[in-house]
This record gives sequence, structure tokens and C-alpha cells, in this order.
Amino acid sequence: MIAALLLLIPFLGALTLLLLRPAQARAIALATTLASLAVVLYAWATFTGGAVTHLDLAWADAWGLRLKMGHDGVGLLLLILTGVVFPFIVAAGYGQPEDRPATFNALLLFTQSFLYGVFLAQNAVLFYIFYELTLIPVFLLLLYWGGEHRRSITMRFFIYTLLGGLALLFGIVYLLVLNGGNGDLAALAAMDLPAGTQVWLFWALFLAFAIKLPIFPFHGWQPETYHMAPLQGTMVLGAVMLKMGLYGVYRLVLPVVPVGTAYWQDTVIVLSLIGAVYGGIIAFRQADLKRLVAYSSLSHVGLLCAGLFAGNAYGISGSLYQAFAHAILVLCMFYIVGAVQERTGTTDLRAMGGLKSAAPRLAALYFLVVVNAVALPLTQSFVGEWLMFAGLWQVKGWYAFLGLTTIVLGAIYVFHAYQRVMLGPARDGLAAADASARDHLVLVPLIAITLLLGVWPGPVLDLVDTPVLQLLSGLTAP
Amino acid sequence: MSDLRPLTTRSRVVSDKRMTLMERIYLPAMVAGLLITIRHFFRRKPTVRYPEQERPRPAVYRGRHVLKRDEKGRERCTACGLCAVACPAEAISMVADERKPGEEHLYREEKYARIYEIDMLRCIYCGLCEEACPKEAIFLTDRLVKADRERMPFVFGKDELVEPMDPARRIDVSGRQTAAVRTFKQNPRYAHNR
Amino acid sequence: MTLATALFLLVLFVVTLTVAAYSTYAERKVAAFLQDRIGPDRAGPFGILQPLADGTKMFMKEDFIPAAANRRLFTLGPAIAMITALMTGVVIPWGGELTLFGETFRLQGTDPEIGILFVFAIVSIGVYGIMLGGWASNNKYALLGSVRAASQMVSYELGMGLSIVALVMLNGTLSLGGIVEHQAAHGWNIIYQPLGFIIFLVCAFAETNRSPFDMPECETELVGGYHTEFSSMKLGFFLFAEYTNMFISSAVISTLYFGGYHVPGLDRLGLDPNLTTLIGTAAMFAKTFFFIFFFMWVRWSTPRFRFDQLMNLGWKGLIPLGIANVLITGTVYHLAELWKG
Amino acid sequence: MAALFYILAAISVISALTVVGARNPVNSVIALVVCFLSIAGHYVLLNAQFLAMVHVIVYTGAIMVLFLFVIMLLNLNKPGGPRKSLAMRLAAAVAGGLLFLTLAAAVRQGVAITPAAGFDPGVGLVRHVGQVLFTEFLLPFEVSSVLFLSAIVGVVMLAKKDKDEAPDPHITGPERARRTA
Repeated sequence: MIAALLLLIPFLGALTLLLLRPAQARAIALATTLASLAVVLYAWATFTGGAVTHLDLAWADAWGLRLKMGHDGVGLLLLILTGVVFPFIVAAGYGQPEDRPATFNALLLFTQSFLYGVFLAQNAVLFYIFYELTLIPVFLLLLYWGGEHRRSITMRFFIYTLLGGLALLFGIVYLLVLNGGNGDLAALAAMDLPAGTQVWLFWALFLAFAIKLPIFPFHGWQPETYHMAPLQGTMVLGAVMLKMGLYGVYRLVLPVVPVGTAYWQDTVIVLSLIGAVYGGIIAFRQADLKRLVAYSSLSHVGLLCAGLFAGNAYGISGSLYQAFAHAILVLCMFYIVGAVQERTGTTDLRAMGGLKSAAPRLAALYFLVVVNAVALPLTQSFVGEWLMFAGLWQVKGWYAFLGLTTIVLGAIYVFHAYQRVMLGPARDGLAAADASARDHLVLVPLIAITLLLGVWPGPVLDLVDTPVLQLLSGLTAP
Repeated sequence: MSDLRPLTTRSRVVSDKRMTLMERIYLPAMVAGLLITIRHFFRRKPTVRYPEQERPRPAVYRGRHVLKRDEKGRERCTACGLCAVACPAEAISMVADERKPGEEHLYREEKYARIYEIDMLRCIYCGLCEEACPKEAIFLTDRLVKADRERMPFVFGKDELVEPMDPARRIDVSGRQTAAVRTFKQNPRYAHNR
Repeated sequence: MTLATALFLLVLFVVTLTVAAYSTYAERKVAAFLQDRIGPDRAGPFGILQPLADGTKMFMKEDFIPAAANRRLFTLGPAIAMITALMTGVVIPWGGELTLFGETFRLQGTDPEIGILFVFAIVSIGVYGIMLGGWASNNKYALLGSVRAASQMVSYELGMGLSIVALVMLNGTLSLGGIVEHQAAHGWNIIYQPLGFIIFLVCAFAETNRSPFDMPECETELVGGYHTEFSSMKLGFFLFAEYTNMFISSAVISTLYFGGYHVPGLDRLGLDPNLTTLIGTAAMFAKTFFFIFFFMWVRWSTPRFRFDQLMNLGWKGLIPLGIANVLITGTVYHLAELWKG
Repeated sequence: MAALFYILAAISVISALTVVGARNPVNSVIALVVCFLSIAGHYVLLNAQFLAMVHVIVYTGAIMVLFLFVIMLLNLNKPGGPRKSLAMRLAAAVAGGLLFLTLAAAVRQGVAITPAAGFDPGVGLVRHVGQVLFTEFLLPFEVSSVLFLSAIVGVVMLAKKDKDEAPDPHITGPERARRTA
């Protein structure tokens, strides 16, 4: 029931928007996302701890495809994430395109629907279908509402993702063949593949997620795409789509090819950490606020992936916790990019300065976000990153050390950007309005979540606890 | 501006060049400075402990004044007032009086200074009074004005200025009479002064 | 606390005050000598009674408290300055062991495990005297002086701490007695820690507000700085505290870097242990007096820094140097350990 | 020792109350300094000398000096300070009350305040603290140091001026021209 509601509410909302093209497209979209948020929260309220199956229908069993939907704690966490994030994305005031708002919002809703699908799917093929489906609305968003060079950049994004997708498809099909056509994720996890197979199959499965995240050598599409995409598109990409990669690793890579994971663990962690540090350094050199945030996201994601591959309770739960924290952070960051762009008419850091005197409230909100971005205590990022460092520490001391560098780098670029935008002498002719009611409506709840989860991470960690321990017992057993 | 030359050889052009690393460390310069001062530490001190020791003063030193008497012990001053006029600090004041009969052994001329005062706090010891004096009555000497806590004692009257009668205690000012002065005074026009 | 300790502390108290008092005389003499003068020489032979005359004068002066001042804090300021200045001497080892009447004493008030930290802690409290006194005067010069003093002392404590870290790494103890003994066994620290010594020395100048870092009482800019409004013995306490601090920091420098009461080769002479101890104490005082002289020597040789130069030197010069010193010391120490196997 | 403890405890409590009660912020700060010192005394009584000294150096010597600094520079010494709004006072009262409730509940639920069994008097000494800090608690230690580092970096970045602005007024002449070019 819940699964069907989650899939259908945004889907039907999107269809309504597409067909009727009402004037109040955004309000309707917002109402739809809020409705789905209510469903998600209901699911959370009734969640008791174990894995839940909402739907189990035969579909095309011969192809290993079965309409099996449900979630465990981690799935629920990502469902909550999707539910929480989308109302804010729709409500985000800046960057709402003038032309065809109905289509635009419909695409956002489609994305949400498919994302719910990804996080609900309990069948590998179903997972794959939803995973690829999410691409389509985002692809359209980028192509029609993107900025400069949108065609070539979107094309690059598409090619990268497609390659990863093909590898993933191959991996899943291979697994299906081995498993006698049973695509059930639990069944796949129970398979005991020979070590040699696992070692190469790991990359077939992981490549798509590595690109989606993206980690170091596969990140070529990311900064440009983030920069060019419309604000909402960037938010979707950064806040949720990226977590899809993380979820994929958690769902499809770690339990299915544990030996392969162990074999490649160090490689992936090192690549991730290289990306994390490299992203941080590049971010500091950026003269463009939006690009800076894009690279900072690259840096954070590197850490997330490294934490996930630490392969212990601290690392994995920290990574998943941080996945949620990062989504909130990315939303705030991009929202502020939009807010700043709206006021100064540019995202070029060199052309900014002194916004604080004109917009002190915005500056204060921005500062709270900044504090979260550098993972200061009492923010949720602190909890997540700390857990990840503890996890990495157990693997190798200097992994944690490299990870810690990203915090310092983060402080450098984030505060640098803040100084550039808000402090210093005001630029000539800057007559900006202070934070509007909408800014408050979007940023204040997000910051409240940040602070609340920073002080009281229990609820989210509880969700993650059981499944992670279960996963770990599977990892260590063979 | 370029043809303005420095007035002394000690002037330095201020340079704003970047200091080299050695200079920026400061320590070498500091050590150099310390060495300079420590050399002075062991140097002989030129201090003169004044009341006990006195620095020899040259004969032409311009210290406190004296009102001379002539060889017969008569005051040379006729209270003409030229010294007071010449005094740039207006430190000299006097009251003239007529010589009574029977005072010829005291005053050389018919007119003399009944009161003659110099405010030693105003005096700048320039010696113009001495130059102005047509009677060679006032001279600056190598004696010093004694310190005091009050102001009034610094106004010297005749009791302090006029030299003693006793020929043995006369104050010798010949040191102030350089060769040039002496020749000048040989001029017959000034014979009345002798 | 035994009677012996109490007696020792009393003697220490008197000695500290005497040294501080005579430092004022020494300062004037040194200044004079460096400037080719002879300095005070009227009170007693060579002016030896000058400090007494100064003290008498200080006591005779009117004890004036400005109307707008905060009376309580105004009085508290000099008191804190004086108390903290006198406290530190307790942990400094002035000599080795002395055997008298069949009992053995150490010429040290107490030797806590954290001796050097104790010195630091007390010094850091010393700022309050200056800050409160300056602020309570309700005078802008005094306030500026105390603000300068506070920022200066807080800043230079970092550099000082870093130089000490390297030293402690080598000596393996925070106890001052332990540090001296380590130096007696392995050679003076100045040989191993020249850079650390320079950093410590510069910081000591700043911590004691001595020229070239005497910005807090910089006469040309701030009249008298934090003690502008003080008169009589309250002023005397401030000045006294400065000289006491100078004495104590000289003693600390000698202890930390110049072997304290250790005299190389003295043990081998086979002298009476008591005599050895006394020579050691004399050596300690000689070293201390040398550094007091050095403080004065520098004061009368160098011009005052500008305040931004002071801050630049502290934060951008000494602190990075201190960190580098810690790193170098650690690396070399580790390599030496490896070498020894 | 017990007498010393009671004296120190009395000083702590009285000075802490003065911190809250004093109308002049400077008096508050001084009372807080006294409170810190007496707490350092408690540490010494527990034979945790290292902690005591670090406490004095860091809190009394550095942090409170900065507090005092700010109060003095901003001239915040008006007794009573600005009138707080009703909402502010209400919020403060609620927050304080909640804290009090929590503490009271904790005490009621039997936080046993008894001397720990087998108390090792050497636990607070430098050698032991150092050993534990660099073995058992290495990660938290390093993480907190990195946090401090990032805080420092953050402050530096915030306070740093743009390079292209306002050349140093002390530099004039050709050097200035060379630098601005």
C-alpha cells in the first residue's frame, strides 16, 4: 500500500501537471510532494525495525523481473530523504524557469516517483529499471532548462551514465543467469560466488555507481553538469541522485560480491580519498560560487564512498548518516547560491562582496549552513563525518588522516567563499533585499533539521543500525 | 627637485626596498646593536661629579658678572645705562645717583649707580653688556651662579656684583681681554677709560 | 609543610624582593653605563642605598585614586600583579641538596610534576593585574595599555609554550628539578635547543613587557600605559612586579636552558656536598643575574617595536618557528633513537 | 585535606553564584576567574595536576582574558546591561528550568556520588595522561585537533582581506608602484 502510494502520488501529480498545465503548477507540485512526504513519515512511524515487503507480485518472472517492493531501515532512510528533500526543491524560489513551469515541475515529480522506485525495489531488474528511468526526466531537465553549452554537457553526462548503466546491466544479467533467473536482491545476496568471479564482477556492478556518485577518475561529467544545470536540477542531482549510487553500493555491491569488495577495498578507498582531497583543492581555486559548491560536493562524496567501503559498522552507518546530512547540506548550499545569484546577478566570486550589510539575515542563515559544511560539532555533518573517520581509522590510520584533511580543506574553501560573498566592502550599486519569507521557509527548517540531528542523531542511526549489522555479519561470514 | 643636494653628508635616502631574509630576521642587527652598547659599557665615563669636581673653565668663559673697581678701588660704573639698553634679556636695571663730597674714594665719576641689579635667571650670558660698557666697569667672569631654591636670591645686587675692595681679592678679568681687545683699547680716543 | 620549607620560603621571599629592588638600581646603573654615564651615586657609596630612597619616596607619596575609577579593582590590580609575580619562585630549583643538622633539604620550595606548567599558569594569571588595573583607572591610555598588555601576553604565551614543548620532549619531564637533573646528565639544553632558546627568550621579553616589547607602558604613545593613573605604592607594586617578573624569568631561562644550579665538572672535584650545593646556588644566581643584565642591556640598545610588528613577529614569526622547532626536534630525536637501535 | 576541599567548594559555589548575580559584567568575569581557579584547586586535590594547570592556562589565562578584553573594549560595563525582551527572558527561564529539571532527575535517579572504587592516584599525572591520550584516545584527540585546525582556518579565511584591495600605506614610492602594477 505504502509502496503504491509513494510511486503513484508523484507520478499522478506529474501526469496531472502535464495534461492540464494548470497555472498554479508549482503549488500543485508542492502539495503532491508534501503528500508523499506525509506517506513517508507514516511509513517511518509504523516502521518497527525489520525489513518490510509492501508488494510482491509476479510480473515477468522468466526474465527475473518480479514486482517486489519493500524496504529495510536503510531503504527507509533514503525514502525519507527523498520525501523530505523534494518539497524544498520544488519550493526553492530561485531558478524556477519562466517557460513551461508545468512541464518542469512534472519532470521533478517524475524523478521523485522513480527515485522512490529505486529505493523500494527489492528485485535487481526492477532496481535497474527504476535506476535508468530516473535518468530520463533529469536528462530532459538539463537539456531544456540548462545553461550554456547544455547540449554538449548533457551529452557527456548521458554517455558517462550510459556506459555505467551498460556495465551494471551486464552484471545484473550475469547474476541472473548464475542464480537461475531469480532476481530477488535477498537471493542475490545469499549467493556464494567464487572469489575469481567476484573480483571482476565487482567492477561491472560498481562502475555505474562510481560514475553516479561520482568518485575520482569517473567524475568528469559532474562539475560542468552541476554548473550548467538549472538550480532544481542541480539539487536533484546533488541531493538525491548521488545517494542512489551510494544506495546501489550498499544494496547490490557489498552483499553480493563481498570477496570482490574486500579485494578492491583499498583501491576504492584510495580513489575516493584522492577525489575528496582533489575536490577540496580544486574547490578552493574556483572563482565561481556554483562550481565551488559542485567541487565541494565532489569532495564530500569521496568521503562518503570511502566511509562506505571501510566495511565496518562505523564507516557504513556513518556514510549512510552522512548521505542524509549531505542531502540537506547540498540543498542549503545550492539554495544559497541561487539566493546570492538572484541578488548580485552573478555567481562569480570576484564580482561579489559585502552582501552582509544589505542582507544580514541571509548572511546569518548562510553562516549556519557554512558551519554545517565544515562539520563543526552540533551539526549533523559532524556526526556523520566523525563516524566515517572512526570507520576509516579502523581500516588504516592514514585513511582517516586523509579524510580529516578534507575537513580542513572544506574550512578553507567554504569560509573563503563566505568571506568573498558576504564580508568585505560592499560592491557598488548593490541594493539587495534581505532574506524573504520564502528564504526563511526553506532554509530555517533545513537548518533546524541540521542542528536537531547534530544534537540528537539517534532516530536516524537507529534506522541504519540493524541492517548494517546484518550486512556486516554477511560480509564477515564467508 | 633633483638639484637639491643633501645639506650634510650624514643624511640617508630612505629606502623602501624589501628587506632581505637576513634583515628580516632582525637578530644580526640586534646583535650588532648590543655589541655597540656593550662597548660603551666599558668606556671611561666623561661624567664630572660637579660640586666636588669642577671642569676647568677657559678664561673667556662667560659666567656671572662682576662690577670692576679701578686701581684705586673706586667703582668704575657711572650708571650710564648702556648695558641695560644693550641687554637682550632686559635683565639689568639700575638707579643712578650723584656722588656726594667725600665719596671720591668710592666712585670714580660724579655719577654712580646707587642700585645695580642683574636678574641671573633672565640673563643669557651673552656678554653684550660687557661690550656696551664705555667704562670697562662690567665683565663676565668664569665664576658660576650658585644654585638656590628661591627666585629672589637670583636677583644680584651690588653686594654680590661689585668686586671686593681688598686688592688681593680683586677678580682678574684680564683673561677676557684678548690681544685684539687690548690693542683696540690703546686707541687714544679711549684714554679716559684708563 | 615543614618548618624548614617555611623558612626556605621566607628566605626566598626576602631574596626575591631584594633582588627585585636592586634590579631597579641595576637598571639605572646599566642604563647609565651603556650611555656613558655613571648613574645614581649619591645615596650611599656608589648610590647603593638608592632603592631604599626610591621605596621611601614611593611610600611617602599621596595614594591617589581617581574619582571615576572603580576603587575595588583599582586596588586589586597591583595586588594581583605583585602576588603572581612572587608566586612563581616556589617551583624553581635554586640549588641542590643541603644537609644541615642531620637533615637534608632541597633548595626548592616544591617540585611538582608539572613545574613548568605551573610557571605558565601563574604568568597567564598575571595579565589580570595589568588588565584590571588599567581598566579600572577609567583612562583611555590606561585602557589601551592594558589591552595591549593582554593581547601581547596571550599571543606570546603560544610561542613560549611551543618552545617549551620541544624542550620537554627532549627532557622527558615537566618538573623543573627533573629538567635540571637531565641537563646535568646530558649537557645543557642550550646545546640541543638553540632555536627554542631564542624563541623562549624573545617571548620572555614580551611576557615581562620589557623593551623592545614594552608597548603596554609605552611612554611616547600612552603616557604610562596601564599605570598612568597609579601613584604611591600602588605604582610601586606595578614596577616591582615588573622587576620581580624579570628576575623570575631570568631564573627560568637559566633553569631551562643553562643547567640551573649545575656547574660542569664540579662533581668531579670531590668537594663537600654542602659546598657543592652552595657553589651551585651561586652559579644559579650568577646565571640569573646575567640574564637580568641581558634584559637591561637589550632594553637600552634597541628601539621599541610598533604594535603591528609585535603581533606579526609573534604570530607569523615565532609560532611557525616554534612549530618547526618541535617538528625538527621530534624528527631528530626519533632518528637518534633509531640510530641507537 | 577535607577542610581544604570544603573551603574550595565554598569558594566555587559562592563565586559561581556571583557570576550569575553580579550586575557589572567585569565583576562577573572576575568571579568566574576565581571559580575556575578554585576548580583547578579541586583538580589538584584529586592529584590531577596536569589538568589543573591546563585548566588555569587555557580557561583562566586565555579564554577569560579574551572575555575581559571584549567587555573592556566594547565598554559593556554598564550595570545590568541592556534590557532583554520578554521573549528572551522567557526563553532563558525555560532553558534554565529544563537544565535544572534534567540535573534534578539525574540526581534523583541515583547518580551515585561515591568515591570510585580502586581510585588510582596516578591517573591524573602527566605521564599517564600522555600515554592514554596517544594510545587509547588517539582518534578523538586527533579529530578534535583537526576540528580546532579547521576552526582556525575558518577564522583566518573570514578575516583575510582580498589581495587586490588597499595596498599597505607604509609602502610608498617605486616599490608601491611595482607592487600595485
